[in-house]
Amino acid sequence: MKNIYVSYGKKKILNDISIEFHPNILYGIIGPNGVGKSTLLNVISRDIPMNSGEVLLKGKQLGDYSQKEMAKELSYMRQSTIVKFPYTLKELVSMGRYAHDSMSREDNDIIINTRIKENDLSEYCDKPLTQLSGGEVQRAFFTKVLAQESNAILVDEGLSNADIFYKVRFFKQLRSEVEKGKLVIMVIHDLSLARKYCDELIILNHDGIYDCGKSEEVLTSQTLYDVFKVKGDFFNHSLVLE
Amino acid sequence: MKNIYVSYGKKKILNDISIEFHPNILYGIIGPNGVGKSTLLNVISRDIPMNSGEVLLKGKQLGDYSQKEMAKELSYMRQSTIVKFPYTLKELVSMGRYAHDSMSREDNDIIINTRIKENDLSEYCDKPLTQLSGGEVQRAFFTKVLAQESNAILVDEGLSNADIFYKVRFFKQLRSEVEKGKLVIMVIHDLSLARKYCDELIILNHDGIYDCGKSEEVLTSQTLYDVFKVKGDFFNHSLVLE
Amino acid sequence: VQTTGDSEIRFIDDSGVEISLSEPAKKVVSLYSAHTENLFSMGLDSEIIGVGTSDNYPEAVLEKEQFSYKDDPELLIAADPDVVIARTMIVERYPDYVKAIEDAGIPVINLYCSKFDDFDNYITRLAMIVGKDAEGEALLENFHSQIDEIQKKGEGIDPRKTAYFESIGDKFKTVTQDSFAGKALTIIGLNNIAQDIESDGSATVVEFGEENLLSKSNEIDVYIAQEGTMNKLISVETIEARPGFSQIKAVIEGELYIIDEKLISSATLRYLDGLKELQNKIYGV
Amino acid sequence: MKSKWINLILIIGLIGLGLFAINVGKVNLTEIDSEIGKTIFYKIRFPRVLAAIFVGSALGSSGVILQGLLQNPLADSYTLGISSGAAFGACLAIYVNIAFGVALPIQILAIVFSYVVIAIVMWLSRVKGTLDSANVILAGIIIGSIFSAGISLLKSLADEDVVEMVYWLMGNLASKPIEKVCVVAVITAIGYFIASRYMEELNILTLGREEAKSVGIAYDFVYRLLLLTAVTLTAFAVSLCGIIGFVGLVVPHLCRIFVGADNRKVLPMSALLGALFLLLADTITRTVLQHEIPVGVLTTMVGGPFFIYIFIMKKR
Amino acid sequence: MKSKWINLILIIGLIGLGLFAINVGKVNLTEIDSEIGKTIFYKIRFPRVLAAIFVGSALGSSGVILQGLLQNPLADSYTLGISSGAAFGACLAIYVNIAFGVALPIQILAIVFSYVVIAIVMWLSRVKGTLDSANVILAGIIIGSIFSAGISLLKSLADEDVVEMVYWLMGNLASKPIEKVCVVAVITAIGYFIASRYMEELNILTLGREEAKSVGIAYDFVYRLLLLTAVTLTAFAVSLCGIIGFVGLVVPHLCRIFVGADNRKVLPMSALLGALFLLLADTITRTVLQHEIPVGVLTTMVGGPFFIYIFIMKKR
Ligand SMILES: Nc1ncnc2c1ncn2[C@@H]1O[C@H](COP(=O)(O)OP(=O)(O)OP(=O)(O)O)[C@@H](O)[C@H]1O
Ligand SMILES: Nc1ncnc2c1ncn2[C@@H]1O[C@H](COP(=O)(O)OP(=O)(O)OP(=O)(O)O)[C@@H](O)[C@H]1O
Ligand SMILES: [Mg+2]
Ligand SMILES: [Mg+2]
Repeated sequence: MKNIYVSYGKKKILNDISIEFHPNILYGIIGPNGVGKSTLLNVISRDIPMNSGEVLLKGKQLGDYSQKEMAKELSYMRQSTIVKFPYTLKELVSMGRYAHDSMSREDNDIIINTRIKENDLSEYCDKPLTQLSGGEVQRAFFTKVLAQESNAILVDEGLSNADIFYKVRFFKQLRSEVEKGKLVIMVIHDLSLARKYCDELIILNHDGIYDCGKSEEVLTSQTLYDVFKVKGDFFNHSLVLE
Repeated sequence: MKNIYVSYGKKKILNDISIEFHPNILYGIIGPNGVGKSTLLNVISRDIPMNSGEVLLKGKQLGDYSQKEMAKELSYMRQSTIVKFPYTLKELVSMGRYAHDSMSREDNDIIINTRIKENDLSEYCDKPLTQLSGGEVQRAFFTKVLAQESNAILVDEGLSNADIFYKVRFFKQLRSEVEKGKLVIMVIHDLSLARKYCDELIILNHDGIYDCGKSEEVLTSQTLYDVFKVKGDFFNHSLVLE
Repeated sequence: VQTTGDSEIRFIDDSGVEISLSEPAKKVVSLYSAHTENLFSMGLDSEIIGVGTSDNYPEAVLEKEQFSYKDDPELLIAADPDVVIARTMIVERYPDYVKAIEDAGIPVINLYCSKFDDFDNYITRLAMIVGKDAEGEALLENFHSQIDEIQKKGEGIDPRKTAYFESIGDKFKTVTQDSFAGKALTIIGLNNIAQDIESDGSATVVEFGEENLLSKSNEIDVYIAQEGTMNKLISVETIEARPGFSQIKAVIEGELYIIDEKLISSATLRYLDGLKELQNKIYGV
Repeated sequence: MKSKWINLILIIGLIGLGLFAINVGKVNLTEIDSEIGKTIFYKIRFPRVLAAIFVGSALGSSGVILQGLLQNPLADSYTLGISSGAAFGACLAIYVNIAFGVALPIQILAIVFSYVVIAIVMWLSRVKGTLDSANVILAGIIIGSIFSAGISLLKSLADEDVVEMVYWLMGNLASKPIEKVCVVAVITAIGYFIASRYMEELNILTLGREEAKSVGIAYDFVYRLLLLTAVTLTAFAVSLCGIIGFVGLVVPHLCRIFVGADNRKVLPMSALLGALFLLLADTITRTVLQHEIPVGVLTTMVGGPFFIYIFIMKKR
Repeated sequence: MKSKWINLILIIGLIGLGLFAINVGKVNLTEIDSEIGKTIFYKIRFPRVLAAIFVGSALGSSGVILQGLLQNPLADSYTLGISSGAAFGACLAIYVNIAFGVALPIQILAIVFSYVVIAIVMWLSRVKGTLDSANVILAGIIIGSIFSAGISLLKSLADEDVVEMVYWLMGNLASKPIEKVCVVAVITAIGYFIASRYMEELNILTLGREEAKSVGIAYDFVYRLLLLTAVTLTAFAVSLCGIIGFVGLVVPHLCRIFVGADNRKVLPMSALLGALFLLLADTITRTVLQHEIPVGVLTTMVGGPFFIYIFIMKKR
């Protein structure tokens, strides 16, 4: 993945925002509620149309990709997903492999099982999703996204219900994907984790992009006050509130 | 609210757990995914039946309360709620007032509006819930629970999608409820916030209750390692990972 | 229903209701085509102020005002007839309609004749309503003398052919012996292949069965199908085209006849025409 | 506010149309014998206009309740097999009357079988788990289709007499005796009254069983009560005049487009609009057309395309 | 594994029952003229058994597709108005034939109108927004009920000739010419083949439009293709033998109880079970009962209670 240039304007919610994402980097997007973080990811994933502007992926217009090509380029873990049919965890993860139909069934199966194991979900393999706890469901969807093995991974607060152990594990997994040359963009509300694990942060406020750059540099006490209206500081990446 | 004694055994998930909750205290429940935190709250709220054991509320069996009495005693914010019909935010919050039908419509309306304002949601009053962002929906449900003005409030990860400003605000609101003599029990994965704002913590692991007591005393580096399998320490209540 | 003591006309209608009219009806609405046809046969015309929506014989009927039991009853009430002659189906299935008319002071009489042997009784009562007793008797006399004539011809025929009568094609249904059509076969000199078939209850239409029919392919010399409301959209071609029908002797030999339901299954004088037509076509007499 | 104005307009429209409807018909009353004219006015037209109004509002109200309870835009009295039950009862009565020459009351059997259906549905969804919409719907479809098959069976047994069952099923408002109309009117009024007390609860029920209980709803009780109310409204309406399908389905949708999802507003508007709609359709079929077509046919032929229009205009 | 065994048993059962069915009937073939016996065997029984098998599997398969696409346990060919469209086409042909004495082919009109319905439904749900289940269902009900009303209108216009329509609508498998059966067989085979290629996609579609697109599904294309396949399967089946309602609704549910939600497993099992079920029902009505009842009636009367039993046993 060479070059992504994002520039679009959506009235009210997203106003004339331009960002460039590069591979090999773990991006974090932070900002107050309702600022348009999910909207931004939805535009990149083609979930919603933009009013004007354009999104280029590897120099090519987003609209020019077929759905399958798109799936190989991009996977997306949404903020909330409703599971209507009681698919088992394994079935869900297998769905993530849909775009890789050129691969043999056995090879696909190996990847699926590896990913499930990686996330300690083996014991829930054949359990319907409707019978898992909140955190387990999130981990299942995360596993599916990883199994998709796309060049870019978008995550919208994918670990909000996971316990601290898996939160850390998530980041480690994402880090190893990034090191394989991938691009990860994640929306996150846990500022401590964001600062510690993300390479670069994009900070949105209601006017647009407040700042972006290296995590430690942009997420400061001042930012905290300007954007989130809380007083606090970071100690060893951890947010300490006054 | 005098005395709650919880003791029940549910095979596999919750095994012979007894806890006593007292008013005027903000309890936090923490523990790894799938340990049974939501299950515990579901039993207290009568969402699911227990296999054996009993829950006493003010010395009275839980089953002896009528649904309306129950609603005045207890409100519950669930981990995930699906909104099927596009009710507006205000309609949702009004539903929380259902049990208070003895009160005049105007008085109810005042309370509803106050609560909405308190949570900065006035501008979304007439917006359908389906058009709100993830964090805004959570805040809407939180407002509904507050508007219910019950003696005890259960919250299951109610602020996972809220930004840091509202997370802090949530705790302040809960604190002021506690000071009015109420009892708050909340499940939370953010250990820093849990340690900082909860009076007492109940730490669950897969064997049952690992420990409970004053927040600072029970949530230590050792606990972190035993229960969550991560290494780290707390600095000024904030979790600092190694 | 008027129940004045000195009424001249008294009988029990087919709902089992005792009818008594103080004088013959001068203004009649007939809601059933057979009633209409028979009333005309007795020489009535101007007395008939209304008929049913599907009545079309004799031609004079087409000029009459039409009434439907599916419409609002106000039209019929406004026409102010002395009596309404209906049939069992209407009385049983549209009790509200009937009640509304009766509540407006108009008697509704139920007559229905589906069996050959009931014909006399039916005509007699119909005639009584309109005070045409003599005409009714004449009609019956004419009817029976013609029947006897046809029957005599039929008895003379040798060898008798065996026939199957199709009542409802899709369902392979035939008729019972005591129905008009069933009786017709015997009268014109045919053996009914379904003569053992029994009706469960009062129905005159009974199932014969597809395989049963085909298994008797070699014995069926004549195949008669009635065409009418119960058996629509049939023709010689459609019957021949049914799977396996090319095997039936009647089909092979071209002895396949279609006859109007009104001429073979309904209680009117046209029944005689139907008998003659069939007898002529089959036996050439 | 807005919904109050709409309701006011609807009420005025309904009264106006009612007065108009009762004064027109195939027959011009001023031209005929005044005795007969009176009979037609009081015994024919008045009950009919009344029947249209009350049946229309019964169907409109029960549609609101059922769509709320089942949380499904598909839901109307067909979904739960109520109409099938009523129709089965009616057909059974017709069949038995013909076959055995007795005189079972069609209306009463229709009502009885509506309750039979809902009793089975409720029992079944209890056995299956909780009394929630998914279970109730599933049970409803199954029972409904069994009773529909029962109707087909009766039809095929009835043979030539089938024509009559078909007409009963199609539903129309002609020649209803005033006593029966009054029964339906009273039941509709009571049913509507009960329903209107529980619309706040119905709103909350749509949040789901658990959420509803949390805020203090006696879920099972309210669910059952509302279900029974809806069944009663439908059963009596259907028993009087057969099946008129489109009103209960579309009228509530239409109202929701105007006043949103709040059932407290949707219910009265739906009852009024249902009444107006059915009265209009019935008046048209009664006066304009040479031979009446079943009013249920007309409501659909008129209401369907109109609904499509609104549906498209609203965009989403 | 498990589902393979079930399918094997079903195949064996189907072959066995097929052989049995073709050798029994109201008439004992060994006792009659062998020429006539042959006719009955080849021209009556063979097409009928074949029709039962293919119509059954067409209905079973289309049920799976529709329930998946619409994500609604209520969904069957009725939901989208496909059956109503087909029935309307057939009734229109019957009516025109009677009224104007022409000879429109009933089958072909039934098929044409199924497609007309689905074309309108698809257009309508596009206009309304995205091609998702909520929109498609809503459009389907509306169009379906308009066409149902159309049927009622035709029925009331046809007056006494209604019997013909009623019989057609009730659906049965008797006396179908072998050529028409073959057409349905071929269409069913093709439809099944296409459907079976897209069952993985159907699984994923149930995650919703966005999720499905994320993993690389060409959502709109797949949705349309599957919808058309389901319509085609239903339309041809219905055009051959009228409406047989319960199979498409219940058989897929039944299969899901055994093999879970994975449509790749549900589809073949549902096709087999549908065939077996319809063949069984038809054989019973053809041989055991003194008078045939429409097979759709029997499937429901047998399948319904059986389904209830399974439903209860499964508890949840
Ligand atoms: N379908 C919609 N129609 C109208 N407004 C919408 C819709 N979806 C979202 N919005 C509004 O757009 C704004 C941005 O929403 P978005 O979901 O992008 O926020 P977010 O930054 O992800 O917030 P959060 O942190 O709460 O998830 C919100 O104020 C929301 O109310
Ligand atoms: N309906 C169910 N049927 C069977 N097992 C269930 C069901 N619901 C939950 N479980 C199992 O019970 C365990 C406890 O679930 P619970 O939701 O209480 O966990 P939790 O502590 O709230 O976890 P989390 O932090 O992920 O929300 C989980 O392992 C889950 O898989
Ligand atoms: Mg968001
Ligand atoms: Mg939980």
